[in-house]
Amino acid sequence: MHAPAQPAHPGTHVVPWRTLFVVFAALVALTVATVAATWVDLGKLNLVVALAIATVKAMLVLLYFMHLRWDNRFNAVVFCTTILFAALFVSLTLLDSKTYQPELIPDYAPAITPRS
Amino acid sequence: MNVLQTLRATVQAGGRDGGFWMPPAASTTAGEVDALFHFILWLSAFFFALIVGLMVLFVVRYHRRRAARPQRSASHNTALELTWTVIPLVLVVVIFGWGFKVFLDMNTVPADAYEIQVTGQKWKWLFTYPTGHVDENLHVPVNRPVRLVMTSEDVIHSFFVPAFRVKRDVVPGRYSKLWFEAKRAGAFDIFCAEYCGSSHSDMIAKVVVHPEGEFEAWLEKEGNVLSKLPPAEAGERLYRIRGCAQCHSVDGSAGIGPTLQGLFGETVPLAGGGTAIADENYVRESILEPQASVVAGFQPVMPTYKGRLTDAEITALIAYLKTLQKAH
Amino acid sequence: MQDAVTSPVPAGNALGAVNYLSERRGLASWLFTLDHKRIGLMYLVSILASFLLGGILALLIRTELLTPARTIMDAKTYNQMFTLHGAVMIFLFIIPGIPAALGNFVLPLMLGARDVAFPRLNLASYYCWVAGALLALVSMILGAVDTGWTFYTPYSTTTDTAVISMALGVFVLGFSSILTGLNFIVTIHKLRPAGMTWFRMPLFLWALYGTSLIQVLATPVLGITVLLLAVEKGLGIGIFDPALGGDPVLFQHFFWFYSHPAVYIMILPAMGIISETISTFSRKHIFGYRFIAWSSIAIAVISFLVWGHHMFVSGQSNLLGAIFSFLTFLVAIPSAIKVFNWTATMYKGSIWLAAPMIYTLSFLFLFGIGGLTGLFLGSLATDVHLHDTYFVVAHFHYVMFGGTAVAFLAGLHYWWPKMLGRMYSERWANVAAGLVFVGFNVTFMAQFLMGAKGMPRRYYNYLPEFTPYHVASSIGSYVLGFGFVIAAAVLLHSLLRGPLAPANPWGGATLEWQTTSPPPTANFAGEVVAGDPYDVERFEFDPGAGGYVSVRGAAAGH
Amino acid sequence: MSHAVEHAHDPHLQHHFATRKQQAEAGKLGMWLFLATEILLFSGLFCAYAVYRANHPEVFIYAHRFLDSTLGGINTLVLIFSSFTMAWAVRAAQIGAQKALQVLLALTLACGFGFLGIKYVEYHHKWKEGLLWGKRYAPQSQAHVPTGQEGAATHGRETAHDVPVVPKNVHLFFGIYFAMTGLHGLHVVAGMVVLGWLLLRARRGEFGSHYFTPVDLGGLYWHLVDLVWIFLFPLLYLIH
Ligand code: HEA
Ligand code: HEA
Ligand code: HEC
Ligand code: CUA
Ligand SMILES: [Cu+2]
Repeated sequence: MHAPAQPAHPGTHVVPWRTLFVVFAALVALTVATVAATWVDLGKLNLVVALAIATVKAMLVLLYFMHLRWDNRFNAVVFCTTILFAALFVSLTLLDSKTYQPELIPDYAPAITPRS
Repeated sequence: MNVLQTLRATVQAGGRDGGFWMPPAASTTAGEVDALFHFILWLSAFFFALIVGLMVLFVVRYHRRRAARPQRSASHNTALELTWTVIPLVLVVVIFGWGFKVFLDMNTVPADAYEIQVTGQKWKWLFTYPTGHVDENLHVPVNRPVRLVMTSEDVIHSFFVPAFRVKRDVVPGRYSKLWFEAKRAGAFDIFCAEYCGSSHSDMIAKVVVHPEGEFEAWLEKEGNVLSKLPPAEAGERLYRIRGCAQCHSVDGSAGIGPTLQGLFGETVPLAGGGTAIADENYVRESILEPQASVVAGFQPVMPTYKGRLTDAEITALIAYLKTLQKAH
Repeated sequence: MQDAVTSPVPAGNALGAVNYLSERRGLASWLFTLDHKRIGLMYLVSILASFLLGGILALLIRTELLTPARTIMDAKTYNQMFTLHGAVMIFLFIIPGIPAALGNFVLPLMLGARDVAFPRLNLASYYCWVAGALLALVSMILGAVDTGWTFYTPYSTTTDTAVISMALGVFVLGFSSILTGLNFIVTIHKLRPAGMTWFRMPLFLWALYGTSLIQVLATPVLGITVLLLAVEKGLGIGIFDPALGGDPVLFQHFFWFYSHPAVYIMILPAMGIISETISTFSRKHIFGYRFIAWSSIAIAVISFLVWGHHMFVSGQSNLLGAIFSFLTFLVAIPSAIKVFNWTATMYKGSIWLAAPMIYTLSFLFLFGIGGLTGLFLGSLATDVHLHDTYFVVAHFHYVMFGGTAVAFLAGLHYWWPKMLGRMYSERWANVAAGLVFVGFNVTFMAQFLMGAKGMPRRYYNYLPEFTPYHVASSIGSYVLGFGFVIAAAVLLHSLLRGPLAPANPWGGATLEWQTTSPPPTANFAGEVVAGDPYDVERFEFDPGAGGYVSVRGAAAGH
Repeated sequence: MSHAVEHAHDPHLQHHFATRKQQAEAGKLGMWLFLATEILLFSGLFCAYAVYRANHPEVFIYAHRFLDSTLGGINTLVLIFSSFTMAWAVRAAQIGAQKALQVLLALTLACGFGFLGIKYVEYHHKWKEGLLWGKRYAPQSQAHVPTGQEGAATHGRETAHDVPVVPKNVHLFFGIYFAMTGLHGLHVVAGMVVLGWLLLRARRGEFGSHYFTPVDLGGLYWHLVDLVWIFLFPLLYLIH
């Protein structure tokens, strides 16, 4: 997997064209797969499958198109930290909003319009 | 304004309920909250005294004048540092557990609690009793768990009774619940603790704790406004407690809605041309179907009271409107 | 130091020679500068102006609260006042305060570097601040925003004030904060000099690093929060609007996901300053370097997971309440570690009560109280009672003012000679520090008391029984304001009449003291060698040089 | 990125960096940190999405049929293709293939236009049907019953038997849809500005094996825009 010409400064990787193309083909295939996955009814699993495929696609883009595979490791750390914090944000908030659903008033509409 | 007087009063209160720091303790949970509060207080006082004490000691002992140059000493000591990591850690876990336990008690409503509906709106509280009676202050029996089911008509408010150590946000679109058991008769303050606009600080009321056996009698008496009071007076009460006052003045000034002063019997200009005579039917219609004929110069924002006011109540309101003559 | 006026120019003073202030002249040379020192100085001036504005508003608030009913303004004005006061103090003063003003100046110097990694972004950050500040101030003053600095929905989406432009102002300010943080992280990673390993870095840099992590990871959420707020108000998108099936409490999650970590954006750099000053003025190596360094990172990380402690009474589930309460206590531990280590640093030192040290000691005292009262709030049962009372107001003034602002003053007095090449009157600086300390405690101790007694915050009218506390608090605030006027006068006076400053007036061991005061544009004349940043004992006062000079080579480690 | 005069020997090395490698790595780290902020910016919207989807799945199941998953799918492919050409462009810059670099950047930019064009068609349709957010939600009567061509067909599902009763608060879905795709669209526009600027510089022949950091960083940004869409597509168009 050696690149034909190395750039002037080390530390950057030239990704072979073939690799890029294979990744592209895989992304297209996975896109088709996501759409196809909705044709079968898997119940709750549908969401899981869709997200799993999206995650694989994202990994491909990150690792190859965005060079994370060859990059300084710290950049990957930055990315993973980000995802971790975003996940914590979403999950804790979700946890809370789930618990107060029973307290919601159906058809709530303020009798006194707040827009005054 | 007399600072000394208040100070004395506060110190005297020490030892009695609430102590120097807290307000009177008038509910079953208050004692528990206060105990935890004082535990954290003394713990904090200890650590604070420790830190500040050492600080002062070092400043005095090692002031440049006395210690021209520093003495050799270690620049780290893992055992020592772990000690002052672990000890506070253990202590805060204790505080956490205690606080959580009391909090769970505060959130677990006893099954036999007496239920009162609470409505928060800019800027007043309304309390609706199981009998249908509506009041601006909260009346509760002593020594009996009371459960409040609270909703808001507009923005977020927060129901706060310092003497009971309870507080809960009242969120539009939800039922917020809160319970307490008053253990002493008397009147205590209710505050709105969530900022809700220009009169946030006036959104205050009283909770009146009735002595054993007197609450039912009170409710019985107050519940029958319509039958006990002359219609016009009952109407005046309804005007205040059912939210009309929020938009309509009775002193001639226009608010969100037109003033009700001198309205009855007048000719009212309607939006889109035309007029109407403000007679019984017009007023009734204005209350039940406000959008049917909108007064010129006003937005059609009045909510309908269909199903929320009984016929008798509307009659009482009309009787009240009739008393509102223009000032001459 | 005072009689230095008559003595010859101290060694290392560059006011007469070429330095970053004098090398280029003219307005344009400032407005388009890429020099981190000049940008830092521009930030400093802007931030102090914001502080002055916020402080004046605070005094107006306190004056209104002298009596239970109307004193000098009506309710709507009062509500705008505390909104403006809170927003100015938070977004314009304290968040950018230490990192963007002092940090900008000091960070590359401490690294022995020529500049930050992205000088242009640095300038962009400053102009974002200016644009955001103007937008926010205009909407608050002309648009009468009255939501409190927390912008809770649905109040904020239904009030007829300029919330949209205010939200956009905050968005732009957030951008400014992100750019600073991003720049600092890259600078610390990539521009450390040879020999400065992570654990040879001054603790101020560790603190700035932790701060920057939060700025980069939390601020974007504030961005999306205010954007959603703006579209909610402008277009009625319904996500936070209960009348449309939306969830107003969701807004609070969004807001605090940023705003809690933000309080550590405020305190971490302050703690960094204290780590520097306490070592220098005790002439002792900092005690427990590694614990302090790691605790900065621990604070930065855990601070993301405690936001729900602002929502204990919002109807949050018991489970989440427990999680957030527990993590709140956990995040207090690294702060405790730092406090103990600072105290230990003074042990067996040779303590010099110069103005920065007076402020440092005030910090320990005030932050101790502020932090410990955080424990009352972090505990679920007591927070139910204390939430949204003046107890909270007092807590956050003790940590933000007694902590951050006082540390900011410590840093300002510490680096002032380096930045501007002049010493100030130490006696008057100490008087000011004393007045601030006393005035502050009177102002906010009274608030703890009335808060515990149940006095809610954001109250224009209050019950008469709270009058004595309010009066005491207002009187304290006047003393406090007076103290600040003196502090400002002392510093301004030094610019005109102050004795020239030597390169190292305090005996600090970090690299910034190795260059001239003020430094040249390129920061250092020759190569710099990084040693142990806390090997302060190797500096001795040299009367001939007028300042401290190194009497032996840098120690290898600690 | 600058042309610091002090370094006559290397016009691309800024004065405060010691080496080109240091400078390039600093730029890259800076870019990744910036991408981190972008992800967290979007995380707010993903959070809102998760909260409403979890609590009101019926709204999402009902309303997503109004989105055209064929157009959404095509747009996904367009963006993936543009990511591919972008990655290839970086390679071209690295090996100094000037012509290829220009063509690839132009292709990427063209994909950006294509994406926005399709998005416009979709938005326009929603606008006409009144399928808007919150207060503006005013569906035209025929929009109430999704027809075969309206996405349901691509599911291979019968619409007849499970056309549901209209759930409450359908507008919440559209609010989230417009917020997410709108913010994403703004990012596409920003990315296109960057691409246009890169293209201009590429035509002047500024990039080559010695200097390609701007292409590299611009590429990272463009890939991020793609990444976000990779999640938006199944979450908004392919709900089951
Ligand atoms: C600089 C800013 C700053 C800092 C550093 C802190 C630090 C802390 N804060 Fe504070 N806080 C605010 C700014 C800050 N806070 C603001 C602005 C608000 C209100 C916002 C609003 O509503 O407008 C707020 C509100 C707030 C609340 C919500 C109150 C409510 O609205 O109901 C809570 C609750 O948990 C809390 C807790 C804490 C805790 C536990 C710490 C801890 O990190 C403190 C740690 C420090 C110590 C513990 C002291 C030092 C240690 C010792 C002396 C050794 C002994 C220690 C032990 C035995 C543990 N804070
Ligand atoms: C950094 C943050 C910060 C600082 C420093 C302050 C400083 C002060 N604050 Fe502030 N305050 C907040 C942040 C801050 N506040 C926030 C976030 C809120 C909540 C708002 C809300 O509810 O939405 C609040 C709310 C708040 C309230 C509650 C209002 C209410 O709930 O109704 C009160 C009431 O007393 C108050 C008082 C004061 C006072 C008297 C000062 C004084 O200490 C100020 C003294 C300072 C000066 C007088 C300035 C003098 C300056 C100079 C002379 C120039 C300086 C130059 C040099 C030193 C070189 N503040
Ligand atoms: C949210 C504000 C609001 C509340 C609450 C409200 N109104 Fe109104 N009301 C209006 C407005 C605005 C108008 C004028 C527009 C219209 O006619 O619909 C109006 C019109 C009226 C009129 C006709 C007045 C005229 O000049 O012709 C009457 C009578 C009336 N309201 C009575 C009441 C009563 C009784 C209540 C309480 C039970 C009440 N309103 C509560 C806003 C309100
Ligand atoms: Cu209601 Cu504040
Ligand atoms: Cu917090």
